[in-house]
Amino acid sequence: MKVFLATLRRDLLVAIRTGSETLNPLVFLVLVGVIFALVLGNDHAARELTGIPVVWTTALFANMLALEGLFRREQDEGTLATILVANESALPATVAKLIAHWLLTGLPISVLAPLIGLGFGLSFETLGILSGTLLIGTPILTLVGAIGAALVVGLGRGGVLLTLLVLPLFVPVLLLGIGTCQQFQFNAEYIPPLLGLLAILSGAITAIPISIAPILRFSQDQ
Amino acid sequence: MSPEIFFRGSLMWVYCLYLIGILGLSLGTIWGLFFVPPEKFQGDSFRIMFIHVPAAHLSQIIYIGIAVAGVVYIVWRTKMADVFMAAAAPVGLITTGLALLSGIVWGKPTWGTWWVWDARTISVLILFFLFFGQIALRQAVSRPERAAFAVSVLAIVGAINIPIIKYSVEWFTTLHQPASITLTRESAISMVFLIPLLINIASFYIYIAGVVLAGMRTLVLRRHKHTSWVQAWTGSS
Amino acid sequence: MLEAFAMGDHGVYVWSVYIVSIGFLIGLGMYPLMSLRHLKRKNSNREEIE
Amino acid sequence: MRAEKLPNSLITAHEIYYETSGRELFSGLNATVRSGELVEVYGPNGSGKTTLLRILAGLHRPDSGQVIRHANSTGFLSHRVGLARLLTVRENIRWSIALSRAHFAEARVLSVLKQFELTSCAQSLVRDLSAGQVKRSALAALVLSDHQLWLLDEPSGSLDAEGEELLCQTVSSHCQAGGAAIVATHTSIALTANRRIDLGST
Repeated sequence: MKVFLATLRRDLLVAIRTGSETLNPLVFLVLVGVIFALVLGNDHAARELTGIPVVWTTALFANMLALEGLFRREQDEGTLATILVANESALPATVAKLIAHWLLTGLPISVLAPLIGLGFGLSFETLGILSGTLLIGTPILTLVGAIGAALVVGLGRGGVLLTLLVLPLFVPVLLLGIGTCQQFQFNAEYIPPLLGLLAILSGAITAIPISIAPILRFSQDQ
Repeated sequence: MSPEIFFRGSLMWVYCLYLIGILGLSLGTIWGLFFVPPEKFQGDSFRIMFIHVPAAHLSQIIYIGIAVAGVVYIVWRTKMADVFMAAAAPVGLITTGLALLSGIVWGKPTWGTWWVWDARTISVLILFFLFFGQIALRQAVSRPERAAFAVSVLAIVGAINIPIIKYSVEWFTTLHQPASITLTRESAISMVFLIPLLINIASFYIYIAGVVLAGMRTLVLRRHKHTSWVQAWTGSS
Repeated sequence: MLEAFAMGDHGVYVWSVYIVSIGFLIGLGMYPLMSLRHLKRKNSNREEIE
Repeated sequence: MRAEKLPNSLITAHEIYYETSGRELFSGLNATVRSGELVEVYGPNGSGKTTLLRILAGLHRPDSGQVIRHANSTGFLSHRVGLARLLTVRENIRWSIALSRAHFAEARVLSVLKQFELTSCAQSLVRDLSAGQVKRSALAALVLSDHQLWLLDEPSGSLDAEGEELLCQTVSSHCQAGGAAIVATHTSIALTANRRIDLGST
C-alpha cells in the first residue's frame, strides 16, 4: 500500500510538472471535436447523428496519444528498471502507474467529452450517458493499451507500432460505448451493451494489472 | 524435438502435403467452376465461395493456432512454438487478405455493394490487422527471445478479443442494419455445392499446412545456421 | 465453351478472384522453398570463401 | 537442476549461458556472492558487464541457467540512474525508500544528504543538476533504500576523484555491514574487492 501510494503520488507530481505533455491529449480531444462540429455546420440532424461516434472516436485517439508515454519516460530514466528489480514492489507500483495514467487521461477525457457533445447539440441526458460510458470505457483502454505499451517499451519507434497493435483491440469498447449511447439517444434498449462494457471492464481489471510487470520485465531484454 | 530431427523428418511431409493439397485444390476448383450448376439466386458469382469459404475458415484456424502456440511458448518456452508463430503469421495474413478480397468481389454482384459492415466482415478485417501486428512486432524487436514472448502475449490478447469483437460487432450492426439485406442466407447449400466445397476446404488446410511446415523448415535452418548439422547439410548436396 | 467462361454476367468477378487467389497460393507455396534454396546457396558459398 | 543454497549467499548464478545475435557472451558462468562480499566485474567495453549485471538483477533472462536471489532486496544502479528528472532529489529519495519498503527517517536522510554533499541541492529538480550531482543523488537513494545486495554498473562514471572515493567508502562500509555488492567497471577504481570476475579474458 505504501509503495502504491508513493508511486501514485510521484506520477501525479511528475505529470503536474510536465504540464503541457499531460494536457496535449486533452487539447487534441477538444480541437478535433470542435473541428468536426464546425465542418458539419448547422445541419442539426447530421450533428445529432454523428455526435456520439465522433466524440467517442476522438476520445479513443486522445487516449491512444497518451498511451505512448505510459512507460517511456520511466524506461529512459531507469526508474522502470528500479521498479522491476524490486520484486515485491513491482505489482503495486505498476498498478499505481496505471491508475495515475487513467486519472490523468481517462478521467479528464470523460469529463471533457460531454462539453464537446454540447457542440453537437446532444441532449443533457445523452451527454450524461456519454460521460458514463466513457468512465467505464477509458479504464479498459488504459488497461488493454498498457499491455501494448509494455510490449513496445524501449523499442524507439514504438509510437506507430503501438497504435497498430492496440487499435484493433479497442474496437469492441468503441462499438459498445457508442452503441450504449445511441440506444439511449433513440430510446432503445441500452442496458445489454452497457453490461457488455462492464463485463469487459471487470475482465480487464482481473487479468491485466497482474500481467503488466512480467511483460515489462521481459521487455527489458533487448 | 531437436531442430535437426525436425528438419530432416519434415521434408517428406512437405512434399506429401503439397502434392495432396495441389491435387485436391485442382479437383475441387475445377469441379466447382465447371461441373456445378449455377446457383438459383446468385447465378455464377457464388463460385467465388469455393475460394472464399476455405480462406476465411483457414485464417481463423491459423490465428487460433498462433494463439495456442503463444500459450505453449509462454508456459513451456518451446522454441518450435515460436518457429510456428513466425512461419504462420505471414501465411495467415495472406489467407485473410484472400478472404477479404474474395468477399469484396463476391459482394458486388450479390449484394450490389463491395463492402457490407457485418460481424463476419469486420472480424476478418480485424484478424487481418492482428496478423499484421504479429509480423510488425516481431520485426521491431531485435532479440528473438523477447520477440517470441511479445508476439505470444499479443497473440493471446488478440485471441481473447476475437469473440468479444464478434459479439460487439454483431450486436452493433443489427442495430444499424436495414433489415432488407440478409447476409446469412447461405442459399440452402445442397449436396451439389457441398462436395466440391468440402474438397476445397480440406485441400486448403492440407496445402497451407505444407506451406507453414516449409516455412518452419526455412526458419529452423536460418536460426541454426552456425550449427554443425546445418553446415553439413548445406555442404552435402 | 465461351459461355462457360462468361458465367452469365459474373465472369469478371469469378475469374479475377480465382486468378489472384491461385497466384497468391502458388507464391505462398514457392516462397519457403525458394528461400530455403537461397539460404543453402548462401551458406555453401560462404563455406567456400572461408 | 537447482543450485543448492550456500550459507549466507545473497545471489547465486548457476551455469549462465547467454548469447546476443548469435554471439555467445557467457557460457557456464557460475557465481555465488555471500553477504559481506564485494565482487568486481571487470572487462573492456562490449565484454558483457552490463548484460551480466542485468541478468543478475533479473532484467534479462539467460538463455539457459538460472539466477537465484536470496537477498531481501536488491538495488540496481546503471547509467540510467533511476531518478525522475522532474522530481527533486528529496522526492526521488522518498520514493526510492517507499519502493524498497525501507523506513523513512528524517535524521538519517539529512545525514546521508550531507555525506554526499547534496544538502544545498536537495530541493532542486534532478533535471537541473550536474551529472556528478545526479550520480551522487542516485547513490544516496541507494544507500537510504537499505537494499541488501547492490548491483552497480559503472558507478564511478561522471564522478570526480572525491566522489569516487566517497563511492568506494560507501560500498565497502555497506559490505562490512553485512550487505554485498557486485560492481562492474572498465577502469579500475580503488575498490578493495574480495573477488574479481574478469570478462575480458573469455
